[in-house]
Amino acid sequence: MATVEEKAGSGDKRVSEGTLRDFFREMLLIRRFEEKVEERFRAGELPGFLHVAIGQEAIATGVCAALAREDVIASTHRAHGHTIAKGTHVNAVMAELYGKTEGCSGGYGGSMHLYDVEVGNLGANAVVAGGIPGIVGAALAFQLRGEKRVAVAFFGDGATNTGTFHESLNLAQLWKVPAVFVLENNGWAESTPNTQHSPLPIDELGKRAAAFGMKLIEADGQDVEAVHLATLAARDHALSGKGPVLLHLRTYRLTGHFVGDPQVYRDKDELKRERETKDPIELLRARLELSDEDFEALDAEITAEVEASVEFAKAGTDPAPEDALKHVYA
Amino acid sequence: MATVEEKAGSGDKRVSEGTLRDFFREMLLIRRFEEKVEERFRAGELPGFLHVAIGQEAIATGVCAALAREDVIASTHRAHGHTIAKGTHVNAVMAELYGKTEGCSGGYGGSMHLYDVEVGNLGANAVVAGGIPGIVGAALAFQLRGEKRVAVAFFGDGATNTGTFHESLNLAQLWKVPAVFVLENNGWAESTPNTQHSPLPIDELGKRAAAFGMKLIEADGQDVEAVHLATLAARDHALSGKGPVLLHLRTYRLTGHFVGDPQVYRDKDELKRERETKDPIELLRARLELSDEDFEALDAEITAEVEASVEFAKAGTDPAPEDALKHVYA
Amino acid sequence: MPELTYREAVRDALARALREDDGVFLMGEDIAEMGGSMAVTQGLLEEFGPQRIRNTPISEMAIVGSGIGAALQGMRPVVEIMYEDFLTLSMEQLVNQAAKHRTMSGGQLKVPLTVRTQGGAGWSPGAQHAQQLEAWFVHVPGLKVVFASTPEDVRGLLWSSIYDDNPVVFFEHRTLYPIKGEVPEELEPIPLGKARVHREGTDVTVVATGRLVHESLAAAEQAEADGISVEVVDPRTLLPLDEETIVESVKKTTRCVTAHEAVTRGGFGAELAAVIQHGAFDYLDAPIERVGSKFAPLPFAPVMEQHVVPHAADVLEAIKKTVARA
Amino acid sequence: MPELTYREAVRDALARALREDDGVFLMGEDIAEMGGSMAVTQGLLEEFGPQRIRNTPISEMAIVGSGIGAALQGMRPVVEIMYEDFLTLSMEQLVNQAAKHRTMSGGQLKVPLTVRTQGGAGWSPGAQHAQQLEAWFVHVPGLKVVFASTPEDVRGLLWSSIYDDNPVVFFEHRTLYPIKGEVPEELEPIPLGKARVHREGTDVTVVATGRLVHESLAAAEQAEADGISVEVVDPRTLLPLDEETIVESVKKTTRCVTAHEAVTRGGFGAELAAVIQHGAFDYLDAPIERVGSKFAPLPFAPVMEQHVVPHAADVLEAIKKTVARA
Ligand SMILES: Cc1ncc(C[n+]2csc(CCOP(=O)(O)OP(=O)(O)O)c2C)c(N)n1
Ligand SMILES: Cc1ncc(C[n+]2csc(CCOP(=O)(O)OP(=O)(O)O)c2C)c(N)n1
Ligand SMILES: [Mg+2]
Ligand SMILES: [Mg+2]
Repeated sequence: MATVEEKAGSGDKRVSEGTLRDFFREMLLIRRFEEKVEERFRAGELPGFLHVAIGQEAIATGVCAALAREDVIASTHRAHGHTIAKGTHVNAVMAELYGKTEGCSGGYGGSMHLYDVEVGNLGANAVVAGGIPGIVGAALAFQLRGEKRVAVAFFGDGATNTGTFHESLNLAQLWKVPAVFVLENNGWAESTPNTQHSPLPIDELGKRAAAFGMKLIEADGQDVEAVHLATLAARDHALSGKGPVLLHLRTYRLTGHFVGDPQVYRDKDELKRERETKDPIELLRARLELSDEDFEALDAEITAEVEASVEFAKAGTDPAPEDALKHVYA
Repeated sequence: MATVEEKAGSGDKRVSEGTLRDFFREMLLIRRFEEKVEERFRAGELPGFLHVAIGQEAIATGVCAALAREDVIASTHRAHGHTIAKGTHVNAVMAELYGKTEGCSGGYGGSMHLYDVEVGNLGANAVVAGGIPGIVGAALAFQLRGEKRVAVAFFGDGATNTGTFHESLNLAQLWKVPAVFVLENNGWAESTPNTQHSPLPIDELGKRAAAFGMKLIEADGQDVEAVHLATLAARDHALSGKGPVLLHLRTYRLTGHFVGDPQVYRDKDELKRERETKDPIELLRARLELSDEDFEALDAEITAEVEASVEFAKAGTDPAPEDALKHVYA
Repeated sequence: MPELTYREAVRDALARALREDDGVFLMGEDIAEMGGSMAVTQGLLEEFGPQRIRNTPISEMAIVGSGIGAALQGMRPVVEIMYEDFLTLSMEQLVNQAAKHRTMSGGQLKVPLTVRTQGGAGWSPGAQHAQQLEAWFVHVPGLKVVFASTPEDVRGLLWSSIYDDNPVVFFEHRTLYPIKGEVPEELEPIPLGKARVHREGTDVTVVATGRLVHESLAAAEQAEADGISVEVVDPRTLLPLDEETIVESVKKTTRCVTAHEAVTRGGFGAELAAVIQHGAFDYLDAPIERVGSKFAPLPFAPVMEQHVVPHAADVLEAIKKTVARA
Repeated sequence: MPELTYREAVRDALARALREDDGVFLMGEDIAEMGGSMAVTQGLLEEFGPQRIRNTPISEMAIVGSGIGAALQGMRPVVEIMYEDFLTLSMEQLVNQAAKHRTMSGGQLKVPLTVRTQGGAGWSPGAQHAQQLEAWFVHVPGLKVVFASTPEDVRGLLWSSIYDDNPVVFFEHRTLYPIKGEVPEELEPIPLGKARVHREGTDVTVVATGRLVHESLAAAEQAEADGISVEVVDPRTLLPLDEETIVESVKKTTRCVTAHEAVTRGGFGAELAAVIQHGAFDYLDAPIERVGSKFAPLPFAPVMEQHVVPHAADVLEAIKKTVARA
């Protein structure tokens, strides 16, 4: 877990500059990784169905850095960032997208089913909200065994309209299991704006916690420090036995829903404004006052890392066709 | 619809004494009907699975009296009261419980599937919360066609834990359809007390409306006048175009979950206290200051009506075995 | 005769029904501005407006359930479940409510609801976006089940489904959307419950659905080259099933292969085999061969995916196997 | 050998597993103080306490889903869905999550979850409390499916299901709870995937599951009186299926009837028929007859209910029909 300092003279905490620099590096790594994914998809190299989380990197990084390795996560269709932030090497993620046995799911999962149990990633889910109930059960297992671990579910604003979400949060709160429910509220469910999918004003989606009497913590999802501190608080709360937390983070999807989405449904000016003012990487770069020189050096390093992951993936092993039948049963 | 008077000098409304007497009659009819059902079940005459709503009569009567005939309802496994109050003759209900073609569902439904489309009863449901989404759709049809009708779903506290409930209320509020969601909160889901099924304190279950920004109206479910006025307000709100209403009514289940339930899980003293202090019929009788004479005359009349329904049912027609296959398709 | 893609044919049926009948409206995720995740409903929002082309929240239970409620009030809703994998979330409403209201009410109610959905492999979607689950619904009295394989069929059958007074689960196959075919100028409704003989033949009958109709036709061409004459029948409506056409065909050819993309075990091919062995017992010269997906959740990597799902080559192999039987 | 009811046998397997293994725990609606709606879990709360015998809210998705999550962490949860009709609400978690985690993760995960449920007609419950839906799950690679018909089997199979490292959907039949049968003193695990030959015979094989095992045994007795020798086989595990035992039996008897309470159309009997006609084609002297519920949602009135569901008389009639074939 990252270093957190008490702010002198107050109960508030802040993240050390060194840690913020680490965060910056990881966020940029995720960004460059996903840009590469877009590029390789357009080049026709990547099979399947891909969703990038460009604009939402502060959440992946801020949340996962607040978790212990033993803590577990369940991710969504927009999974690359969470997976990298939870500790899977970009090589293994890229190899998965190329369908190679070296991939983090052995080539069986693909972009929407990134798993890495070793580092606590219980898998991404292509069914909206599909992973949330499992997180309640994982947290219950921790509680029953007296383990000091939390289980964390990521999901979007669109997911909060599902029955699965509702049943899961209700059960989690009822049993006070050590879970954190991370709502990545980017205001869109595919092409459907929040005004067409949730009767609550977009910034009030946190009110859904009230239906269960659940602790709500909110933070600016574009500010990695805020995300990180909020997650630490949420984790503490969940571990204290007081019950789970709904962690509501407002964020922005700065690209299409899926790679290749022409976004006909979206106001182009607004998107442009958002790209200019809400990019979490730009915001952090400004705050860290990174020199262009420093930035470019870092960026070059990261770009090379991402390039290397593509090389790694391409050099990977294709599964044998009949391997398809290998893991049906344990 | 029943007569409602403005209370002189205030915006408050009250129900006229004459109407309250009508309510009393209907509540007593439902009570005697259900007592008879219990008796006939124990005598081995009634097949299937029966749930009575003894203690909850003020809701059936108070709500349904506030509805127009064109308004529609969906009921639950605890359906006799709703069905009678919405306008189905006790003969047709009793005949249904006996599995006769004269029954309100032609003998196809039984206690948990009482239908009477003529009077706006779209059916009782043996799946908890199963009827709620249909009510959203019915209300949507009214809205699309510009009809001044409301659609009403009954359900219990236990049902508020289902995903079906959550998705339905969300959609209803999003589209502001003219629906009223009547939460009959008796504090139990079968043998499971609310403390074991909902993290919210029992009296705060109305907070679930907050998850959707839905209008909440609350009333004492044992007070038929309060229920009735609350329903009128809810109906007005729903028809005004401002959106649906969650109508939260606290009530008491003064018997077992199902007919024959020994209630091993329930504190006997508490039940006794509830029976003594929360019986909506006793409460209304006291308020109306009915003389013993008047009460007994009425009771005798009602008892005869219920007896007659048993005679009617027993004299009814058994379906032919092969009628089973008659209504699979329209 | 105009040529339409399968996608356009679906859209054409929807648009015509929307035009003709105020009671028809559409609900589903992303069907409005975006025109649906498969671009099927593109343009409909512009023509029919947001009251009738309704984007929904991600709420598959409520989508189907509210469709049921509107249908009970005499509307003819057509709801879309984006991928049939998500039908898993609406099973309760489909199976316990839509299919049963009519019987449970003793015939008082009818549920003229159409649930459109699509699925199918062939594009590396992984295990949760490509299932073929039509067999489940064939087991549910009160539902009707349609699975169309050509532009002409999909248009005529969708029309009939919308105007059917019963709940219809209407399956489309993702990889068929771009295929083209001639359709009559005027939409001709195709009655539910009538199979289509795509190709006549004398040696073996292939009963195929969805994408496998096309694979089977390709296999039939190849078999022809080897001197095997193949009849290809598409039931199109899986429930009610046109047993007569299918059984008569097998009586004539004396051999049979069933073919669908769904997993073989417990699939619709099992029902077909059970019906055919019963109805054509004295005629059968070989066991009925079933072609379907191999027994595994669909893996992501294309080589594994292709290994799991059936192709023309698998149908051809099955054809040859039946014919090889003495 | 002690005698237990089917109900007691289920309870015994649960209690022993709970005693032996801290990782085993139970979740479900009303399973604690009330002991379950079928009284199966009575007494377990007292012995094992509320941490391990957990009442849940009415949340079938979350019940199954949280069971999956606990199983992924190495627990062995046994969850109860009160009526299998309500499995319709947990299909997404069962089919898309439990069945697929292992493949999707490339073998990293296992899901040792048992989902117990029950159903069945015979007590006028109406259309939403008596379905038999086991066939759906047979179509889902990654799940195992068990349907036990005797006290001995239900105990031994439940034990094996709990200790299986895969998700098992475990069906019980409501009307079987009171039946009695001898069971070994010590619980003997019964391996999943092994059929049981209940009765040997030479003229016809009845492959039956659940309640219909008993109806078939009764029919066999009656047939015996008419000089027909009937073999009765119960697959017990529907997935994976013991094809060998079943096919060998039919090869011997040359005739076959399948029997279950579920609706015939699209039921498990279809899969059996498909497998048997394939495996025993050259041996079959008559078409395979399928016995199952008639094609209708279950009506309430007892006379209609009894008309829909199959009984010994229906099995007997099918037996006679197969035997009458030249
Ligand atoms: C149950 C289900 N319904 C529909 C879909 C199709 N779908 C995939 S992502 C998505 C939108 C999700 O929105 P949100 O939860 O806000 O996540 P975001 O995409 O914004 O990250 C939809 C509708 C799905 N995958 N699962
Ligand atoms: C989906 C579903 N799960 C479980 C049941 C079994 N069941 C029938 S009634 C009931 C309790 C319902 O509680 P509540 O909604 O509060 O209604 P009440 O019985 O108190 O009127 C349960 C669990 C069911 N019928 N449907
Ligand atoms: Mg979103
Ligand atoms: Mg209740």
